[in-house]
Amino acid sequence: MNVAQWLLTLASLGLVLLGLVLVAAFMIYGERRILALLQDRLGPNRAGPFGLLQPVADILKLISKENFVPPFADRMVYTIAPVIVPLTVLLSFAVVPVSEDWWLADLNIALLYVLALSSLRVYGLILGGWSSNSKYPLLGGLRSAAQMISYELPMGLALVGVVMLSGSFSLKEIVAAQTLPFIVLQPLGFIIFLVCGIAETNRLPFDLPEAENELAAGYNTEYGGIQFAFFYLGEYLGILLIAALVTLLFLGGWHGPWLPGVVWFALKTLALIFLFFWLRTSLPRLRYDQLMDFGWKVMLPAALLNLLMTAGLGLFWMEN
Amino acid sequence: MIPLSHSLIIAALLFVLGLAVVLLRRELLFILIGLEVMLNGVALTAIAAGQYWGNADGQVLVIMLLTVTAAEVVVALILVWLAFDHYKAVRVETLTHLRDDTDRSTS
Amino acid sequence: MSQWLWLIPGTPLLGSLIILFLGSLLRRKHLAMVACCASAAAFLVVVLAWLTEATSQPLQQTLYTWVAVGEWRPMFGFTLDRLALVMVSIVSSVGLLVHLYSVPFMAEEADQRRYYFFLNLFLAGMLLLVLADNLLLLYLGWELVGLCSYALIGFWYRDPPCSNAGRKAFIVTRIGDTALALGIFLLFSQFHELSLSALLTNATTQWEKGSTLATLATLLILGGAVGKSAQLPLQVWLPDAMLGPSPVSALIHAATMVTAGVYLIARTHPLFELAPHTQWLVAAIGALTIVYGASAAVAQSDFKKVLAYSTISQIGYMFLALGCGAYAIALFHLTTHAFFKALLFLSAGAVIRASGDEHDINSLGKIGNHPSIARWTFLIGAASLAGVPFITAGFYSKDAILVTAWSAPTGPLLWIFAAFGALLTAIYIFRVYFLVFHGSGPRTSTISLPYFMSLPLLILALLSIVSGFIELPEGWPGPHLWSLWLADELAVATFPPLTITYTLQFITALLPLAGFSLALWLIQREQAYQSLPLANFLRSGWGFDAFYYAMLVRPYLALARILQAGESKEGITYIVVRPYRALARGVSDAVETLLIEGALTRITRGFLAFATFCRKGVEYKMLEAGITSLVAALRFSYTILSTTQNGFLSRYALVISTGAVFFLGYWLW
Amino acid sequence: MYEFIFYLSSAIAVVAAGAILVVRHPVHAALYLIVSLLALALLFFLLGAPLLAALQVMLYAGAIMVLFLFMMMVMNLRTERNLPLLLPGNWGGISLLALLLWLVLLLLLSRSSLDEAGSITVIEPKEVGSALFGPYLVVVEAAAILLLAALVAALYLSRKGKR
Repeated sequence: MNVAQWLLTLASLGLVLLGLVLVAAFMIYGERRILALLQDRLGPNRAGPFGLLQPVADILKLISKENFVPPFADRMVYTIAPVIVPLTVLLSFAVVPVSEDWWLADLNIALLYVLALSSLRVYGLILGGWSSNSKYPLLGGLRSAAQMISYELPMGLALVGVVMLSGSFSLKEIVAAQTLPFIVLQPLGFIIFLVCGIAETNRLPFDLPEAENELAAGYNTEYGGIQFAFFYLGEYLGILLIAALVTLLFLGGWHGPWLPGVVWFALKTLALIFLFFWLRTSLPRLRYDQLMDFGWKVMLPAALLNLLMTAGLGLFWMEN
Repeated sequence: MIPLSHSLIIAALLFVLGLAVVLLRRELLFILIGLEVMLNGVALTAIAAGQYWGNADGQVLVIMLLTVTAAEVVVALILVWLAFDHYKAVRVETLTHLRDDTDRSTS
Repeated sequence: MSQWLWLIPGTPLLGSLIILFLGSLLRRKHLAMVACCASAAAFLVVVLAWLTEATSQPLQQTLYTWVAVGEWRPMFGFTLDRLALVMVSIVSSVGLLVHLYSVPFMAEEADQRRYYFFLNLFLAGMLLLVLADNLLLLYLGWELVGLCSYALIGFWYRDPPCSNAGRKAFIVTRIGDTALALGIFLLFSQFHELSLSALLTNATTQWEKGSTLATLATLLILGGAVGKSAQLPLQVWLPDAMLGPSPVSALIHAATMVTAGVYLIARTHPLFELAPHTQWLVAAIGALTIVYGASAAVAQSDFKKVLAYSTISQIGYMFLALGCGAYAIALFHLTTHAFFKALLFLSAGAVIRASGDEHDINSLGKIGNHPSIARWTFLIGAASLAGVPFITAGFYSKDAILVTAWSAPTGPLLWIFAAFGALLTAIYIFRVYFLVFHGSGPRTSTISLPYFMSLPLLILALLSIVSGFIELPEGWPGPHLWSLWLADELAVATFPPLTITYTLQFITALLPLAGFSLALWLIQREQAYQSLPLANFLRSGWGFDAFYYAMLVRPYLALARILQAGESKEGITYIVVRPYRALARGVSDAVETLLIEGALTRITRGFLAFATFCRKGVEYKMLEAGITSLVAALRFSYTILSTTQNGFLSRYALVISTGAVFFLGYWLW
Repeated sequence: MYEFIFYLSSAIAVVAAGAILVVRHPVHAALYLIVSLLALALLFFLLGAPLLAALQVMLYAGAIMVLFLFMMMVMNLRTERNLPLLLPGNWGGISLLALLLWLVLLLLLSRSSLDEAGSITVIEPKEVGSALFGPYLVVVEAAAILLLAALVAALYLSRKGKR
């Protein structure tokens, strides 16, 4: 590789990063508008036309705030923790192909890579909660640890069905294998993955780690300014990632008639993001024990059942 | 490319450092963490050797190592927690309850 | 057929697994139904085996390689030859009947799930034991039945005697099991093979007759058989095992598990033929046990214990036959005994249950309110056990054993033992019958048994009579189906010349009648002779329990106590000082009494002074110093050694790592 | 480039492992262990074991270490008194470690056959899978039993009050 190629790669990486951050920022705006719409009110509409400059205003506000570290906090860990969340998610996007031609890296273990990074994301919440050295953040961190472990397992198991059908860990090949979207062949796997994905991103009805009315703001109670922005950014990037993954794994990715692949991909992802927002307005929060019970006693057996059925049917199909 | 001996030296360093933690630190949690470091050294050895011979045996060994570690960590952590709950301490000096007390029987 | 062999132990196992895992979903009734269906399925498969080619040639099925260790690959395989077919038929048929009987018998119990689980598991284990084609698998079944026996003896484990009885059975049979395990190890170390057929062929070709290894191996196997079959000297567990439910006693402790030892010896009989000394020992143990069990049974007052001692004694007959090389006849007696002893136990269970769990035969007679079917079936069983001539199965099998014992080495002696046992057998069983069923109680025959209880009794009663007719005594016209059929696999027994045979048969036929009349004579004087010291001795099972307690348990406890006293001075006092003091006192007392009346008063006084010096001086000065230094030495070594046990985790880790590093260094050099 | 990343990540792994020896707080030790694990995962990837690299992150860092942190948070430990490592009681351990390291290095450096640098063959997840469920099937079963046993043990031990 010569210098020009290096520069090109770096530039495209920078572009993608910037694009992702912008998408996340506008997701926040979109969520606020959609929530308002569903609740029959207006939402942010002052900054710019239709309030479109609201995200810019938000970012400026958060950057300009003081970056305060509480004296009782574990300084090093407290500073590192918020970075972990967006970092792991952004790294995951490296292997997410947007269309047949648009991708950054085609790793042959892409799915494992994504799972591995998503299991690292929890450290941001745990360490943020712990290092604040205060009551509610600690509880939030504990909850997120327990929740992550409980929902990661069925999530991974639900993916095994997809891997079995496509015979590859590479996201590109998985999409290529979907002449028929896997949601048809793996309805149970789809549901499990979606539910666990919502739980992984700590969205309602699974947002126990930051449950406002029990734990103040959960793990990020003590955080403010740019560090808080990082947590926020991580959360919305996480939604984006899960939506993109569901699209790729179950909804046939960029496959679709007439329109170019990128558009299909974007449409499907946006629809899923809308689903996330919709759920937030519609569902109440689970109780903590219900959450754990649901994870271990419903999702895990269902995922195992899905695995067993897929393997059995696959074997049957292969032999005949 | 990397000679096998370099991987093995790194593994040996990890193992010895882990053993150092086990032998020199006095907190149960540190000892557990030291054990993990030792296991990592072993895992690196297995992987390096497996790749050297070009077969999957080394990786299989490491997968088993992961399983054993998971089982060990779960049980060990609960035991540490119970010890902490009972003695309010996790330092090994205080956890010598099973020692036969020399002074008791000489009276 | 051979690909369905696994179903025979498989169906009860499946039943037990269903009960274990799905039992909480089932009702009580359905638990019993599952268990019965499982055993009925096993029985059906056995019947199918009879109907197909199993009778003509051995069937073989290998399921899979159990474990693979280098060259050695023991298979999970079954063999169904004629010997196994006989055993399998007995086990599955009696098992099925006992399952049916259990349905009403256990209906009121709380813990039926556990009961049926273990009962089905037992059946699976026993069938596995019988069908196993290698010793490893056989040992698996062997241990499985031991476990189930333990669990079922202690079924009412909240009652301390019951759980203790279970524990005792487990520990005592463990002694035998250990011997058997050692025997298996020995055979494996010699032949690197555990498959029964290969093992026996190898042994017969490589070992010469009477070689030390053969004797040792057979002795170890005999040890296992003696433990499982409750023969002398490991018989102590069986009488206590009667605290379990009666169906369990009938199935496990009369018909099947206790005969596993007989089966084992019959299965490995080529080995025993290589070791004549062991074979003689088998016969001797059998003969002694016959008399032991029968004599102890005469004095028992517990209904079921009479039957337990009777089982011990009857298995003695089988051992006697095995020892005389008459394997087929041993198996014949095993079969008839399985039927009539199961019948006796089940009838006894019905009587005991009807009288409100009363075990004492005297009280049972006074209550006198017994189901009439149980009475008649008990009588049939008793007649068969006593060997009432011509009409009962017990007569034919026992007669054959008695006759064939005569022609063995030291045969007449063995015969005397066996004949005496036969006489005692008739005495004790008719004594029980008269005491229980013709006691002084008011007699109303209103109690009727449930269908499920009476049907097994009737079937077993029928079998107790007709199963003898397939093998008429030697020298009689009529069928000899049994020994001819088994002749291929088990050697044919040798019989004495015909004249002697007829004489012996005549005597054998007379013995039960004599016993019957003696029993009638005895029960008139029940009170008087039950208070004799001899009766007490017999009632305690010849004092074996007390003997073992004194010889094994108490020294063990004393040792534990001494060790508990530990390194302290008191402990040393306990071990050294007290015996010394007793000795010194004894010596000085003896000196005193010897010399005080003599004329040599002065010398006496001198001796006395010396004796006092011995007592006082040595004891309190020298001994004190000796003990103190001993204690000091012990304490010193203790202090040194106890630093290795300081409970300090890091230190332990250090020691372990030091060892590892040492070995690494050693290996590098 | 390849060698640079390899030696860099191995240096990180070793330094992080060394840091565990001296840090005061258990949570920091666990964090250093996680760093070491991640560096090691990279080493695995570079050595041609992508599956193990992913599993190392997913299982070790993502599950086992989360458990560690979870328990530490439940116990809510205070910072321990930091004892100096060069105590008289530790000399035995230190000399033993030195001896061990010396022996191992002696062993490794004396075998010249280990110094050959072969090319890296990437072993795909598929091959590992067929090895696991082929010749090593019994080991998989044993591991399953072990996990079951650990599960039962954990359930039993964590039943507070009922014991």
